[in-house]
Amino acid sequence: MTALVLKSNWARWARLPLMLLALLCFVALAGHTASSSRAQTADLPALQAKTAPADGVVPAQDAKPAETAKPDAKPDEKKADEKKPVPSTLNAGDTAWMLTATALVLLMTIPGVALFYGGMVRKKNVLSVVMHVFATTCLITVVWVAIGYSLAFTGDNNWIGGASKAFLKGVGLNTLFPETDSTNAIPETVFVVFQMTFAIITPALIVGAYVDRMKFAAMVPFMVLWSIVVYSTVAHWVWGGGWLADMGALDFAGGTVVHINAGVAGLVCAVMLGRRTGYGTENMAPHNLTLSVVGASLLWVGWFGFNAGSAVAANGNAGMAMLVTQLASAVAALVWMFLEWMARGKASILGVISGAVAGLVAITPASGYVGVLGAFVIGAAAGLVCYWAVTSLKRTFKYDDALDAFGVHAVGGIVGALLTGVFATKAVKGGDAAVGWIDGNAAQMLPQIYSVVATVAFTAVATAVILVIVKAIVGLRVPVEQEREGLDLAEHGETVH
Amino acid sequence: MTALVLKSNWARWARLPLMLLALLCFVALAGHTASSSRAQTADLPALQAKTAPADGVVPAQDAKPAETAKPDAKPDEKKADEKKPVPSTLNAGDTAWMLTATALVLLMTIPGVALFYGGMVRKKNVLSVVMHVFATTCLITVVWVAIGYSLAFTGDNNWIGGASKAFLKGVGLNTLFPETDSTNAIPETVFVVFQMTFAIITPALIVGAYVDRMKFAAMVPFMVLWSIVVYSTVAHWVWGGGWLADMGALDFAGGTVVHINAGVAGLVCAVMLGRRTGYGTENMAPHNLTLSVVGASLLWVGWFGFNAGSAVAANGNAGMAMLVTQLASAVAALVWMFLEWMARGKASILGVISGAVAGLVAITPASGYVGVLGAFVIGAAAGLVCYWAVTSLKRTFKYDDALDAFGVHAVGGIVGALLTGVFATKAVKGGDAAVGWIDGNAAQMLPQIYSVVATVAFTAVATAVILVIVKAIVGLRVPVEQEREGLDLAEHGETVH
Amino acid sequence: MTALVLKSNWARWARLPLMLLALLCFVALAGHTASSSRAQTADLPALQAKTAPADGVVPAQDAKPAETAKPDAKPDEKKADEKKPVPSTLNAGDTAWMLTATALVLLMTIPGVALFYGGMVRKKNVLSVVMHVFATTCLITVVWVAIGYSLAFTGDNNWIGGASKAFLKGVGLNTLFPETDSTNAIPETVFVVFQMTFAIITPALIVGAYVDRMKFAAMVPFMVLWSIVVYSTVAHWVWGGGWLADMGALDFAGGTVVHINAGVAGLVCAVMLGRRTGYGTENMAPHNLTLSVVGASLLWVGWFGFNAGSAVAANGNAGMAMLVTQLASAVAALVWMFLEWMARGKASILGVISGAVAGLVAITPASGYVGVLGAFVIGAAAGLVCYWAVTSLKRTFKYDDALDAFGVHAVGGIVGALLTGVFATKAVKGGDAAVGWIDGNAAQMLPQIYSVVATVAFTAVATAVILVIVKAIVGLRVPVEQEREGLDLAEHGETVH
Amino acid sequence: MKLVSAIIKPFKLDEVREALLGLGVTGMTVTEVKGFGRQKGHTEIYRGAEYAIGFLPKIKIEVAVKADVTERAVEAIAKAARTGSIGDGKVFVFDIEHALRIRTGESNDDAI
Amino acid sequence: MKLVSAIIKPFKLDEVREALLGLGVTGMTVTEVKGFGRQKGHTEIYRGAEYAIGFLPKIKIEVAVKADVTERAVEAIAKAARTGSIGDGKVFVFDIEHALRIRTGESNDDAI
Amino acid sequence: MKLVSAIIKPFKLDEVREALLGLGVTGMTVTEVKGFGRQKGHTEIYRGAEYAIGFLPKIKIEVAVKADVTERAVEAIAKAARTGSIGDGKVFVFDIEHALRIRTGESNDDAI
Ligand SMILES: Nc1ncnc2c1ncn2[C@@H]1O[C@H](COP(=O)(O)OP(=O)(O)O)[C@@H](O)[C@H]1O
Ligand SMILES: Nc1ncnc2c1ncn2[C@@H]1O[C@H](COP(=O)(O)OP(=O)(O)O)[C@@H](O)[C@H]1O
Ligand SMILES: Nc1ncnc2c1ncn2[C@@H]1O[C@H](COP(=O)(O)OP(=O)(O)O)[C@@H](O)[C@H]1O
Repeated sequence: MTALVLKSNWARWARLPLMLLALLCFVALAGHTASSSRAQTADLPALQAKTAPADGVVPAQDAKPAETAKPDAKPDEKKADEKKPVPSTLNAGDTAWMLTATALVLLMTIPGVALFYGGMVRKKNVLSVVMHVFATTCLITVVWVAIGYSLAFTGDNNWIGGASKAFLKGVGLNTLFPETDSTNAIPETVFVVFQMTFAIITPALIVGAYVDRMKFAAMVPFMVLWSIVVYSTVAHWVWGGGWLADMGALDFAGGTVVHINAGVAGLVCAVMLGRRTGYGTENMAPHNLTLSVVGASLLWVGWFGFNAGSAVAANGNAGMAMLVTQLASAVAALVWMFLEWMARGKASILGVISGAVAGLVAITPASGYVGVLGAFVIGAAAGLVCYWAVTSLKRTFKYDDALDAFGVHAVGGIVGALLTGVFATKAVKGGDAAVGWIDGNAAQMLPQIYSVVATVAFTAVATAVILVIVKAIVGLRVPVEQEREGLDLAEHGETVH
Repeated sequence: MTALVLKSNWARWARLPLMLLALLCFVALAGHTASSSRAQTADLPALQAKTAPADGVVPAQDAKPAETAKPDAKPDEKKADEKKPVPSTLNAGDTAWMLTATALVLLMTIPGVALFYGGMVRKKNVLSVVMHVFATTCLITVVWVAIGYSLAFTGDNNWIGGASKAFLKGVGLNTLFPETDSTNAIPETVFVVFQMTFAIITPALIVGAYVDRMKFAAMVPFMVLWSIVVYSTVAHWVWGGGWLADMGALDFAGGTVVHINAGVAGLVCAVMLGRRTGYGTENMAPHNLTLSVVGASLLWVGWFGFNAGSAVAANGNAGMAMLVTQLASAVAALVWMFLEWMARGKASILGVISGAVAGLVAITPASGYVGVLGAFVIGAAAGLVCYWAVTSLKRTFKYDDALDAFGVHAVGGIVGALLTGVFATKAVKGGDAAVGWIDGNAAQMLPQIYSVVATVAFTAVATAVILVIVKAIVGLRVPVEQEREGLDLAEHGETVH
Repeated sequence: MTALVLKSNWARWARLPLMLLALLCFVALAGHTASSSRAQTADLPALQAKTAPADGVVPAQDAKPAETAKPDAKPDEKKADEKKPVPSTLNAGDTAWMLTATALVLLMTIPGVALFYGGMVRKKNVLSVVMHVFATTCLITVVWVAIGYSLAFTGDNNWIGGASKAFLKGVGLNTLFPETDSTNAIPETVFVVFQMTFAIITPALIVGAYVDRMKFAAMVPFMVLWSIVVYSTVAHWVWGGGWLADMGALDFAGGTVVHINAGVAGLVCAVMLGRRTGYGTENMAPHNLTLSVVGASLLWVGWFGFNAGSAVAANGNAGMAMLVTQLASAVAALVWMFLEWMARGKASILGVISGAVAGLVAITPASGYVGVLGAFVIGAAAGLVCYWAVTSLKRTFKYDDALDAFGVHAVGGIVGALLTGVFATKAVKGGDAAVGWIDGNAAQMLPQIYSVVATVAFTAVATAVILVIVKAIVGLRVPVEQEREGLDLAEHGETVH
Repeated sequence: MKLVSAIIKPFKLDEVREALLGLGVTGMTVTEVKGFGRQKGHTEIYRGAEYAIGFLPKIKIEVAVKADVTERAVEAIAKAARTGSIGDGKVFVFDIEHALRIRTGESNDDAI
Repeated sequence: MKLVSAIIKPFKLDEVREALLGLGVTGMTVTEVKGFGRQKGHTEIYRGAEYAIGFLPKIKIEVAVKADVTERAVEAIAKAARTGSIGDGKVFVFDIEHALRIRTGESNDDAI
Repeated sequence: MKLVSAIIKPFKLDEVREALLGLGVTGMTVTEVKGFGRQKGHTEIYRGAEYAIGFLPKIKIEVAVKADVTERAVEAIAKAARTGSIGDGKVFVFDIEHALRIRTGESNDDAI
């Protein structure tokens, strides 16, 4: 009876996304027919020639990949000869590393985040958690190809990206990133998928805040909208040549774009959905921390792809990023471990892995800019501050950020973003200009602070608006009996036997 | 008592393979002594000189690696100067990617397939499943070195390969693949192991069809024979310069060789072994879908190595293959998810991961040839058709393909092989010639259909014959009491506590 | 009550390491301020110029990376022009592979070893096992950066390394390994982290011997001391230009440094801690071999990074190392499987994975030097001898090496070290000089035997001394009631529900 | 002495325990069981296969009490475990012939 | 009322349940137990170690019935659970002094 | 016949089984249960949250014996299960009205 009601109820909402998918496919078909007919006439040199009009335009620090030609761009003919951009050449070594890095970052989400979170909930909800993470992976893949990549990485507007590469129009077999002036270029397809894995993990991290109570039918539209509206926008600001990039904010691998973004969105979800039924009275202990350890381990290993991959080359930058990543993670884990040991008399595995992830989060924005010293301090600070956030802060404000998406990712991300301003150094970043405070450039703190504040504010508001919309259409929270029965059975008709 | 009888009984059959192994080692010893004495006299330039007599022979599209010199080849002296093959040079970037791709594909089988399948059986049989997969990995490794690689990739016969590289005779430190005319060559050892991982996963996929009832003592000879007789043969047809390659059949990463092959063999096993005891009446629900999600995730991530690795280079082809792989998988997963949601009122995690794997299977033959549009359609078709196969088709014909090796791999493989003919395009494959129907070359459908029909027919017959032989010698199925007790205890004396 | 006592008790000891960590950070700060001020003045060419005084020094076979300038080195001016070392150039392909290999080796420990061991203990101790492995990873990361790398890879003393690179002083963005004369160099940071993953897995392997009874509070100082005193020393002997390297001992990827070292230390722990309570009477069956299979699989896949990564390049050596690794592992697994099948009537999954790991261990020292034949024999011997060690040997001497760290790693390592002397061949190692017995150089057996004996003796004594010290300070073993309750709850306040 | 054995909904365990402690009961034994009754189970769907699960997770609480407390114990349990919806469970009372505390050797009423 | 408690082989659960439903019984409670008896266990082997496992997985079904149904219930269970091979299990009958349906407060025969 | 039902510490199971076999008992049934009593539980800590776990793992052994063996069985169990420290558990004895061996149909004393 109940099942039947649900069925028809949900089926109605299921139809919506299916139609959307069909629509997407149709648009893809249309778009592609157009673009591929163009592609057929254009062979490689022609394709590269398209970029010629960009002559004289000083490439942004964060070079936008292979823009399609801007018909209105007026080449400054005087400078043409001196600065004519040379088409890039593909570097197999760099490409090899970026293919690998992409696989590693995907590994972080499936099964990494799925297991990290899945092990921490009660047994009756574990499948629901991995389902949310896995389905998010699928949804964002399609969204990213359809529009996300274009919104993040194209367009001249400082605040919002363009649609010129929707459905990856113009991204072909021989398109390179960066398009010009590099002998270390990689196929743009690789760049697209590498960036896609970042777009995937970010909403997947939000799941940790709202587990055990959000409807699957709410999660589907929420994730799609959030990725398009929030993720692509912030990514554009920081990496796509937007205003934060212009301002000189440093975020090597996604401290703001990924972690602050996801963590704050998680907090908004936790608050708007309300606490889990039984929170504070019932036993909600993690059902299987072995799974969480596997998840944390895969996060750690995969983070090499995340941070060292953000060098977009197999070079000294990548090596340095890997080193500081490893170090900060270990230091943060140890700091958390010893703090807990002193405070509670026992060091727990959940503590150690939480610390490791906090360290990884905090070193993310800094990983291309700081050395051994910076890694030590950032790791230690992340361990300390995140420990405080998930124990004291959460208790004080009584929000139910179930698996500490906010406490670890937003808080750790903020620690990292600010300390990047302190410890970034030209010795690691390369170049001659002073970088962070430690180099004497205290002014770097400003863009760091701006980027934190802007991300927090924008994400908080936009996430809340999206939740309000989704709530109005499908509702956000499962009924209390379903929460009690467990979401595995109630929402997915499956259970761990 | 029973245990004792079994013991002596099985020990008898265990002796056989051990002797075989000893024999293999002996032959290896003999063969290698011969070949290594040769190798010792031949240093690098000499080794490459061996290929000189191949002058003037137009290399097959699927260049056979480093053939040992054919003493009877008559160099066409007139063309010699124009077409003299240049020894290849090793490319470190490509090699780096192929080493990685090999690791990724191995990861697909252990622990990927082992977990994917292991999570779907009842708890009493999980160890048995992972045992079959793990032992298959070990067995095929030895078989591939001993003879499989040679049978697949050497010899001039269109139908069956040669034994010239048995025990990897002639494959040395400096042997490259391809041997000549490439500046993107990789060590042949890397090619051998990369291909080995394909040879390993194919029989491992069969396990899904016959779980819960095949004797371990039957599986050992079955897998060995099947790999030699069926796998190497079909691989030779498609990739080793055999008749399907000649005909121009497109199979980038193994849609026919791996998936149709394994899926059909699985169906034959399922039918010849009969249904599981209690099928249709007892509850055979998956005992732990968390394991299956981990398995599916590792399959997905590893598939980057499978498909992008099949470019045998870190270049634009690899990048494009990775992109379409990711996309098709996501689309298929979503299609399956929404179909199930509409049909049954709930979206299940088993459904989503089944869809993802179906998409991965279907994009496999197409991955080097199709673009974003092709990936969308192939993914959607795979989700749709495989969903129908594992729900309606299986129910109609009442075979017990327990974990849907046929329904996902054979059916998905066929969908992919056919749609490759439709969506393959020169824009992605490179070159000037029209490729698939979408390029206007409707004729490509023929070799695609031939390759499907030939593989299905050959595999079905050969698998049946092998099963009959194995049945005559050791029997195929465990006694019904052992099925009831669970194969973990009955067959392996172990259990999950 | 008990909990409270423990709490204050442990907190006391927890304070110690925290202070140590603080101290480390302080020293790091100090050291780095010094070194980075230097680094700031020195740009790339200057950095490389530092090595100029090394002119004329014949590089050791195991070239030490980027030594800081030795002020007292007198350049032999006559030879200067002929042998002037050329600064190395970075190879992106090799770097790509080494970044990947590093990720793969880290994967072996977390989650590889953690799961391999975790699945084999009783359920009440699984979190304790993964905690020991994970915490070891964090501790050794810090130790390696602080002093371990420097002790292993710098200094002219044959027996003990130097402190010149403590806190990675002088290891910067552009430092390469090797520093000179190579066109296949990688960033030294990558080499540091690659070697770090070896330093991590070695103590993690020891955990298998002492599980279920060692205090966490004992493990922390034990691992730190052991890594500094034992691991770095033996690594220096073999890879850092120490006396075993001088003597010509062959150990490609760490048969002595990693496996014999860890296995013998494990045995000493097992003996000094005593047997588990209930050993021989209570059921101590592995609680979940599925976890162990996942662990073994990740070990296997990760071992590609371990062995093929030890080529420190993406070339034919790496390819050959991958091939023999795969083969030896499979052969050893099959030998163990068939032996057990004959002896006990059933082939077990624990047996197969134990055999696979034994094969991987034994091929480790040989992997850059032997071919297919050597891999066959080494695999078979490892399967046979380790099977005997963990069944008969252990039973005879009644030590409780709980998860066979000694029986698999030390015994397999010794088999491998000795057979490396037999099967190493110039056909695989490259060069013109005869290498192993099979090349006619029976004399190679001597350094192989020396290296085994020296490692066993040194490790045994040093480990015992460290244990005595740790015992005196914090005690080694948990009380028997805690053993009974399970270490997860007693030591970490967590449990698998 | 009597053994009061109650089958209840799992999430009511803590409330029932508190109710019993309120009566001065100092011990009880709990077992995870599966119950079949008027309350309908659920359906699990796996690809093509559907399994109707008749059995639902329940908790069995067994508490030995002195004869004169029996009635109050039964009432306390019933009150604490009641949700009013189907599947709330049953309470059964059995006679205990003999009881022993292993640690001390005390018997019968002293043992519980 | 009586409590019929049967130890049976796990794979016979569905048949026994059907048999009981056939008698008009509307509820029962099931527990996973381990049984030791004449039926031999199995041996697990892990590397060097062998463990003889005496205990085998069994299912305990407990069903409260009105006194007059007891005999038929026992027979129905026994018939459905019998395979004829060793380890088929036992049926025990206990007296229930008092029964209560928590949801409604009904007592004794009305409660079951 | 009587049913002797004992709640014991898990690691005492093997000893208790041996003791019962020594009396000529040929079968028994074992259940994993959780016990609440004077013995204190433990505290689990997960990041900010602490859970006091009152219930401890225990083993319930049920053995049906002929009436005249009851006392010896109770004593044997108590002796084997005793550690002297808190939480050793209880033994309860119930009356069995009827017993049946499913395989053979034997009744009462012949059935156990
Ligand atoms: N005759 C019975 N004998 C034993 N247990 C029973 C019996 N009837 C019900 N139960 C137990 O009581 C639980 C609740 O019964 P149910 O009929 O679903 O609802 P209600 O208790 O509201 O009548 C069942 O799940 C089962 O465990
Ligand atoms: N005396 C007993 N008391 C309690 N349970 C018993 C007793 N004897 C047997 N059992 C239970 O009955 C099951 C079957 O008994 P067993 O002796 O193996 O075979 P059979 O029932 O055919 O005589 C045992 O596994 C155990 O659970
Ligand atoms: N009144 C009771 N009814 C049922 N079981 C009880 C009762 N009292 C104790 N038990 C069981 O006996 C176990 C041991 O009791 P406890 O009070 O901890 O120690 P002791 O047996 O030494 O007095 C408990 O864990 C519980 O399982």
